[in-house]
Amino acid sequence: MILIYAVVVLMLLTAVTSVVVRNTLWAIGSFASSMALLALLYLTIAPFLLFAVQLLVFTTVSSALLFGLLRQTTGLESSQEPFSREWIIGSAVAAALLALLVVVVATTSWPVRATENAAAGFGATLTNMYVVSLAVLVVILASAALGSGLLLAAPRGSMKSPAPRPKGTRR
Amino acid sequence: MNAGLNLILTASAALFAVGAFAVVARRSAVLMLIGTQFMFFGGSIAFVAFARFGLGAAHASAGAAVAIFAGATAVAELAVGLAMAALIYREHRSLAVDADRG
Amino acid sequence: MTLLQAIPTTTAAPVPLPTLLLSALVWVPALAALGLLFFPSRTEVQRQRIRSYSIAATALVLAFAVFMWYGFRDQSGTYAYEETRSWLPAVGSSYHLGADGVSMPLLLLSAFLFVFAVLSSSRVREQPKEYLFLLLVLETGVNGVFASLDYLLFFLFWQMQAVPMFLLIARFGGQRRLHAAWKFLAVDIAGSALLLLAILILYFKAPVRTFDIVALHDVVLPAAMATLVAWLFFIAFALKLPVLPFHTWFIDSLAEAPAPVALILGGVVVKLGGYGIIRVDVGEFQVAFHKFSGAVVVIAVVTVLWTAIAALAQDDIRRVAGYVVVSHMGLVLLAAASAAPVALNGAIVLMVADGLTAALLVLLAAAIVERTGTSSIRAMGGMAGRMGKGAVLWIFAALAAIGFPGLAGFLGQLLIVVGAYPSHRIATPLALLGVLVVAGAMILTVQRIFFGAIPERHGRIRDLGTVELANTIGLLSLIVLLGVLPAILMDSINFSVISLLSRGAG
Amino acid sequence: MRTLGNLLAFSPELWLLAGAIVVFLIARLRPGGSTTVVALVTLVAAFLALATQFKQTITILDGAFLLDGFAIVIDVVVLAAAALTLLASRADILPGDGEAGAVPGFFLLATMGAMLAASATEMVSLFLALELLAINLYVLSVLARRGLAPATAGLGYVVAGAASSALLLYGLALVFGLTGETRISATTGAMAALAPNHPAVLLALSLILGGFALRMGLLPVRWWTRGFEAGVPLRVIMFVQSAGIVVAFAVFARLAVSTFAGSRIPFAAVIAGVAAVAMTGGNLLALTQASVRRLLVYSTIAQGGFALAAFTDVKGAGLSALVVFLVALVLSNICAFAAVIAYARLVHSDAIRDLAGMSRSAPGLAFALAVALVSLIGLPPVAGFFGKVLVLQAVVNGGYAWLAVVAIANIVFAAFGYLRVLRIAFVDPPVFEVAPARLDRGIQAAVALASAGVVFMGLLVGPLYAAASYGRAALLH
Amino acid sequence: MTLTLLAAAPKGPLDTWSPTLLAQFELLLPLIALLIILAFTIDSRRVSAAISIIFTLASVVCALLVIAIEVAHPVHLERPATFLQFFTGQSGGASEFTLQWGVLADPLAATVGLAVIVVSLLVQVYALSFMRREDGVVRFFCVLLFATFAMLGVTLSLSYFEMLLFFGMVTLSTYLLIGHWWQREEAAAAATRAFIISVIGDLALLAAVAYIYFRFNELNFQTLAGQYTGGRVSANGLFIMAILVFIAAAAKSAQFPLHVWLPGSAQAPAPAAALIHSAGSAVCGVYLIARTYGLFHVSPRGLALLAIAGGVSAVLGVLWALFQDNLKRAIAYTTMGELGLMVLALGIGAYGAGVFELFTNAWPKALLFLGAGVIIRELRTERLSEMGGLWRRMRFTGWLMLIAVAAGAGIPPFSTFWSKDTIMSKALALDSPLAVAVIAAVTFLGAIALVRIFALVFTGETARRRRFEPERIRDAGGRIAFAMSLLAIISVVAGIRGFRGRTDPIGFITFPGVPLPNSHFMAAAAVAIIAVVGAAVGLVLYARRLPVPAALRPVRRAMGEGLFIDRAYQLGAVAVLMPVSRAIGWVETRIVDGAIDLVTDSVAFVGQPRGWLAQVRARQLLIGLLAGVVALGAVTIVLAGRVIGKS
Repeated sequence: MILIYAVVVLMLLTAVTSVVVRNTLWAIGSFASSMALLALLYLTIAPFLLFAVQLLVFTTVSSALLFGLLRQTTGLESSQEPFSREWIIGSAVAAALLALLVVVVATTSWPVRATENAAAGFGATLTNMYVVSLAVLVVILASAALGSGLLLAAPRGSMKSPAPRPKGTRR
Repeated sequence: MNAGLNLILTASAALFAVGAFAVVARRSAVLMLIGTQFMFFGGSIAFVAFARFGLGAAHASAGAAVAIFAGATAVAELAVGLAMAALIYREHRSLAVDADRG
Repeated sequence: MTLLQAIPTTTAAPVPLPTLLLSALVWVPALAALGLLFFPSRTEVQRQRIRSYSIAATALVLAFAVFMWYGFRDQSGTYAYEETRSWLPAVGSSYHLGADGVSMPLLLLSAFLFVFAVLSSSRVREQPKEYLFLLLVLETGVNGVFASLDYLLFFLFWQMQAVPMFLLIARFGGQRRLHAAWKFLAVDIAGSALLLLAILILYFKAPVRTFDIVALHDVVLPAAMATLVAWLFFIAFALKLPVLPFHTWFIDSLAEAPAPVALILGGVVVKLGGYGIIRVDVGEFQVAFHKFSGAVVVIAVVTVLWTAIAALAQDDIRRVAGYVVVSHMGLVLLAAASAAPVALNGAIVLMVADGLTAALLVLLAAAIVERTGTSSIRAMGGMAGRMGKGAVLWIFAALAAIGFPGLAGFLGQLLIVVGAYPSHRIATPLALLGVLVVAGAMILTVQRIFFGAIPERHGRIRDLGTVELANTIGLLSLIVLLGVLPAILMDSINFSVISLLSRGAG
Repeated sequence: MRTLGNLLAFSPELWLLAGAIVVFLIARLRPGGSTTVVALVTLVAAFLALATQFKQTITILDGAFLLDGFAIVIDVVVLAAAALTLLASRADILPGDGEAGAVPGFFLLATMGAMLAASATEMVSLFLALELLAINLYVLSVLARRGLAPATAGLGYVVAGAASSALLLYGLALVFGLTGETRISATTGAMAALAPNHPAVLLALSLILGGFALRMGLLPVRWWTRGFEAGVPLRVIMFVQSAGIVVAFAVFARLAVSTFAGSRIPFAAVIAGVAAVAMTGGNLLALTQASVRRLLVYSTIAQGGFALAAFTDVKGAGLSALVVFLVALVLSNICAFAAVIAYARLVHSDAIRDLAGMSRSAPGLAFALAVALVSLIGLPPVAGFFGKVLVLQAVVNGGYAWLAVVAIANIVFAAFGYLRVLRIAFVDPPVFEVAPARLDRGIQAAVALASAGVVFMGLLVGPLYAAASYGRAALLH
Repeated sequence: MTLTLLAAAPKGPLDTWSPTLLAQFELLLPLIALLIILAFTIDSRRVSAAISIIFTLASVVCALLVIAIEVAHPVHLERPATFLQFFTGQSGGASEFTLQWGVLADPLAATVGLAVIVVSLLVQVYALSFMRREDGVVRFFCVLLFATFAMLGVTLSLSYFEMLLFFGMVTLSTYLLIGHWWQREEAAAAATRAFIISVIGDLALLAAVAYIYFRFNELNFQTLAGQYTGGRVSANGLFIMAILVFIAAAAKSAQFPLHVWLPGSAQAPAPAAALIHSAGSAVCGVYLIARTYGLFHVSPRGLALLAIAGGVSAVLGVLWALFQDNLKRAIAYTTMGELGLMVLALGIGAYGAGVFELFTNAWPKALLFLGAGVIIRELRTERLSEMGGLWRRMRFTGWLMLIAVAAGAGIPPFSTFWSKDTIMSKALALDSPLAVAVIAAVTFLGAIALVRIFALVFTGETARRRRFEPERIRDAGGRIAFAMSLLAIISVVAGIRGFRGRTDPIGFITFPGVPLPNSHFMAAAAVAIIAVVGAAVGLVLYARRLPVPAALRPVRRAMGEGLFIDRAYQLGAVAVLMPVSRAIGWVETRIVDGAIDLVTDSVAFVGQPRGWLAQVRARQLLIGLLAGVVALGAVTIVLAGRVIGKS
């Protein structure tokens, strides 16, 4: 239990730092660390496979993507100083959301099944019920990759939005 | 009432809210996307928690499956979004969403 | 004067009449409009061809109408020329047309007036094709409203006449045409919305899912609901009528629209409101309508007096005509409120007569404005010396407008007074007062426009031309004919009115 | 395992996938190849494949997917929308767009996602199908047109879409937590057992509504920056505003029927409130627009509110009304967008004031636009009227007369906005000397088909209503 | 004399001819002439005048035949010849409301019709020469014919409805006659005023028709005559009907306070004025009362109303006539006096006498106006103060005017003497001193007024004015002289009463239930003396133009202005109605339109393109999304807790 507490708290802390810190590099770093902590959390409460996937795939891939973006772009000191208007509004909205969720989620007495779980194996489920979903997931990832690839493959300079001479001449 | 369940649910809510904050308050595309990631994972944590402690134990694997799928889609969206961000950066030398006042 | 004694004892089975006539009456203009699209309109000759083509189309409609009229005279109170075709079975709406003594005179009126409108449209120079197209579509819409016995169809045609009217005003009107057109549209949209709301409430509250007027008549709604629906219908139609304080759209539109369009607007379109009130409120919701007929009477009398007085000091000749029309429609409303057979006879006669009179006034006003270049009465005077024919015709128009004995309006007003007096002892004399003020206003216009010394700047205006004379004298002869031989109209109206009332009461 | 054999039920989706792959290959190997035709052929093939499954109900994988009548009806609508979009799309390709040969492929993938979502009956598959649709739309919104504006708009769209996906996910999680079921149809019993004011259920409903808001078109995405050439291409918006909306409502219909309508919470009241707000706000926004594109997109908010209002009578005739309304909405939107695309190609602007003189320079397009707008207002006899009438009927039967009044008021209110457009198009003197240019045949076909559909769906509303009630029956089984 | 002759013939065509048919001819001939002139658009004044005169002559013959038949036969109720129906019977409307036109030929109609048509004929003959230098002569004759037709229609009308119809036509004809010289502003204004006042009367008659029909379900005079007493209507109801009918009559024949159009009618050309005042719209009001006398007869209050109104109008009329400076206006006010006298007579129950007064008064009145026309034409002024001394220059006209004055003043043995005598005797029979006093006063003052006119015009010296030389004055001659002398002859003999019975006009025009006044000598003597004395006083007073003492100036002015009642009306119209109308116009343009424009403009304003709304940026979108979700969740949870938690 203590472990869970610690992990949760750490995860939240890293998450907060990642969203408030000004330097994007630090932000990404703390994001990755919070992902890792999330993996740890999964390890405590979920099948091992999830932990592995989370730790190995998601954390690394997303961090890699972010760093890849960083490599393309330079000078990432966020021009946005803290406690600007957006910050205030955003924190207000987030606080409201947090309050609502926490109040509901924490006060609700969630129904609990008496007997401990005798569920089918995780992999079995994945290959039985979620096989189509897996296929769809593959398609999703493929189209995402293809799409981003096509996007980035665009030649520079073609960004100027083309404005051909109007046929219609204004009276 | 289950302490562990509610604790983790609270955590997921907090993560969700943190992500929301990032999405709303930060101007940089990277941070916004990170925020969406957090929101996604908040959702998946909730799923997992329910699958572990709650009624969902009927198919505990469902939660994990959701977690995996959600994470994967999150990564996919992250990829697309980052590609766009890069695209914008080429032109605009900034990662701000709503950069141009159109 | 009770109803029962008035119900014809022998209701002879209607003679089987050739069907499709009514559809022809409704759709021939639209088809002609479609055909119009294939005419070129570059040279003046082609434009002339277009005009004569549309004249032929409207004349054809008029021929149909007159033919139907003669076939119609034998009919007792049932619907004649009835047509029922399945249209939208899903929502329970059918293509149901029919004419009775309430709608037939108005159909005849619109057929006549559209002929006059097209005849007098030669002044419209730019884009005569679009103009005549819209005019023909307008005729389809108007005739359709008069002929349809299905609420959905009714609403459809209601829209169909509103849109072309808006476009006609907005595209071919005077200087402030857009302002007028927008006001027209605003009021029309509001009215249509209420109309649609009423129809939908009726449709949803009725146990049978149908839009058919005849079928829905037998449906008994809860009293409150019936009252609500009757109110909605009444407001929707009253906006069109128009009543106080929503009549200004009409005044503006009449002043801004080109003469033929104004002719149709004042002659036919306004009558749609009166027709709707008589057909729907009096005919279908008589009991519910009777509950608030007091309020209706108040509205009617206020409208009559207000507009009559407003006409007195009005300086714009076309607006004077508009006020007179509104005041007459107030009388019609009074007649509708007192659901007495005689009064309703009078209301219908008055609507027809006022349609002809409004047309005459509008045409003459347009001629005068065109000659003097101003619509301000103050700037005129002594015209009788220059346009004697115009003066005589205007005097006749004024007399017809004030319901002068021997002219069309007189019998209508007389019957309304005779019929409405028993149920509204105070309102009717007040309405008479309004008639008096209207008389004063009209006769003042005669004095101000035609009598006295002529300003020298109007020294060389010319008298009415041949076309104008033909139109106005044609209208005038109709007015006189109706004034001295109303029997041709009354015989057919009376049965239908009585059966309408008896159905409404039952 | 036992239902794995039913995977053949996915033949339309597989056709679409194959077509997409072919399109991508062509785009890669032979740039400039007419991939649109391939995509259209694929759509036809998919439709035929779907036609073989009419009037069937196929359960797949323990109910992860369910191809029932409702799904089939929605699929047909989606396919039709995609086909019309692709037909119209060629005219929307500007010279500067570069070779967008791959774009139809993404259209096909998006269509596939839409069809999957229409038949998904389990949370995970539902979520994934929606994500497939969403991701492809993200890509499309930026890929279809080069430019900074589409990129920024697309990024905003991505972030918003991801956020709403997360909301949906969280809402689903709560439902899962309350019922322990991921099969939507299985949640009914557990939900019905909960208290009528159970906070978690209400929160879940709110979250799910929020997650669908964007996809239902209840939220205005900022698709555009300046001008007509710069923004996200109209064909993408057209697809989002037609197929995307239909699918979103279809999925929500499944959730509503099985999960919320069964529970004891005041579902209809919540829906009614949201619907009223959406109608009014949407019209308010729509009236303030200066370009037809924005007018249409914003007015779709109000239309979405109408569609949502149909849920107040979800157990009754509401769903069939919803289907009819959605069909009318799709056709009208496509008709309007196609007309705008075509005319914008002539005058290179889609500002409302630049529509002046449209009736003279392009009477056909003007007529189509008029038909579409009239249908969007909801005037007889075109399809929109009956959609609105049926929705109002549902609302009245559901006992929300005040909502019906609000709806009528909104109809009137919207009429002003639309009629302003029509006035400019038909009344005002032209501002352009439009050189009579030959329009692309595809978009002509699209406009013609869409306007004909709008008109005939109005005149022949009977069969449509029959199909709709078939779908409704399948959904309520 | 003619009456006696015709009565003497024992058997003849008169027995077989239908008076109704002849009456229809009498009615329609002027109309036919009018239609001929209009149809062939004859613009030669001579041809049109010839046509109209010929047809009128034929009509006169018909009128004579009708009256002869009526004399030869006892009063008979002949089936009304219906020659036009509004509701035919077979429409089912018959049971509702049947209206028909027809003619009703009875002694009353025959007598008045004779007066109308003869005066019209003579006026036309006069006008043929008089209007020679005017333009619009054809129009004038057309209007004359129309007026004749309308007036005959009134006299021969069969039912209230038909009466209403022809009342309207009379209104129109009066309007056109007065407004004949439309170039003159004052003529146009006078015409408008006459029209409006008459329309008041017509509308009152319309209301009367509505009410009477509502009560009796019947509009025919003869059928109704027996039903008034049937007790179907309360006394109040009858009184209301009487009031309405009286208003109609008063508006036509200038009873106080609806008299204001009468002096204005002096703006009409002399022949037109002659027709209006002697046999035109001025008398058709009295005729209406006589025709509907049964209504008043059964309601004493109605009779009282008649008596009072008539007396007041009579006294005021003659009083005002004394102070007019305008020749025609002076004559017009004397007409008002006479009309008041007639109404008074009808009010006190002297039925035949009232109608007889109407008959006898017609001729001198016409003659006065025709003579005034000649005088004005020669002197080229209408102001009495500028006249005088014409006796030497216009001897013939002078004689005629003298006859007219005498006949009008009631000096025996001229025409109105006999009628006044009968009225007086009725008053004496009633022995109501008030009535006697009023009649005496009216006779006296009327004599003074008429003689004043004669004296001011013919005695003394002709006033010298610039560009006017009295030497050029020519006496009347030719057709004018012919017409005037014919009128003079008639006005001498018109009052002659034959033997008792139907040849006695008073016995001829009877109303069932009204006893014939047997005129006794005292009345005759009184009237004669009063008239003669009045004439003498007038001659003494005005032959030597006595200067008006300063004290009386304001009185004179007030009287000359008709006690400013006319002014008051105009003030009421101009100062009240017009501002109200303008206010209404203001309200409409400012407030009503303002409201409607507010709606449309607000919609348009809402519809204005707005950047900040059009450009929803991603952040705002996200804020909206999340905040919306939060709000929705919170609201629903709270509300659900509230509502459902309670229940």
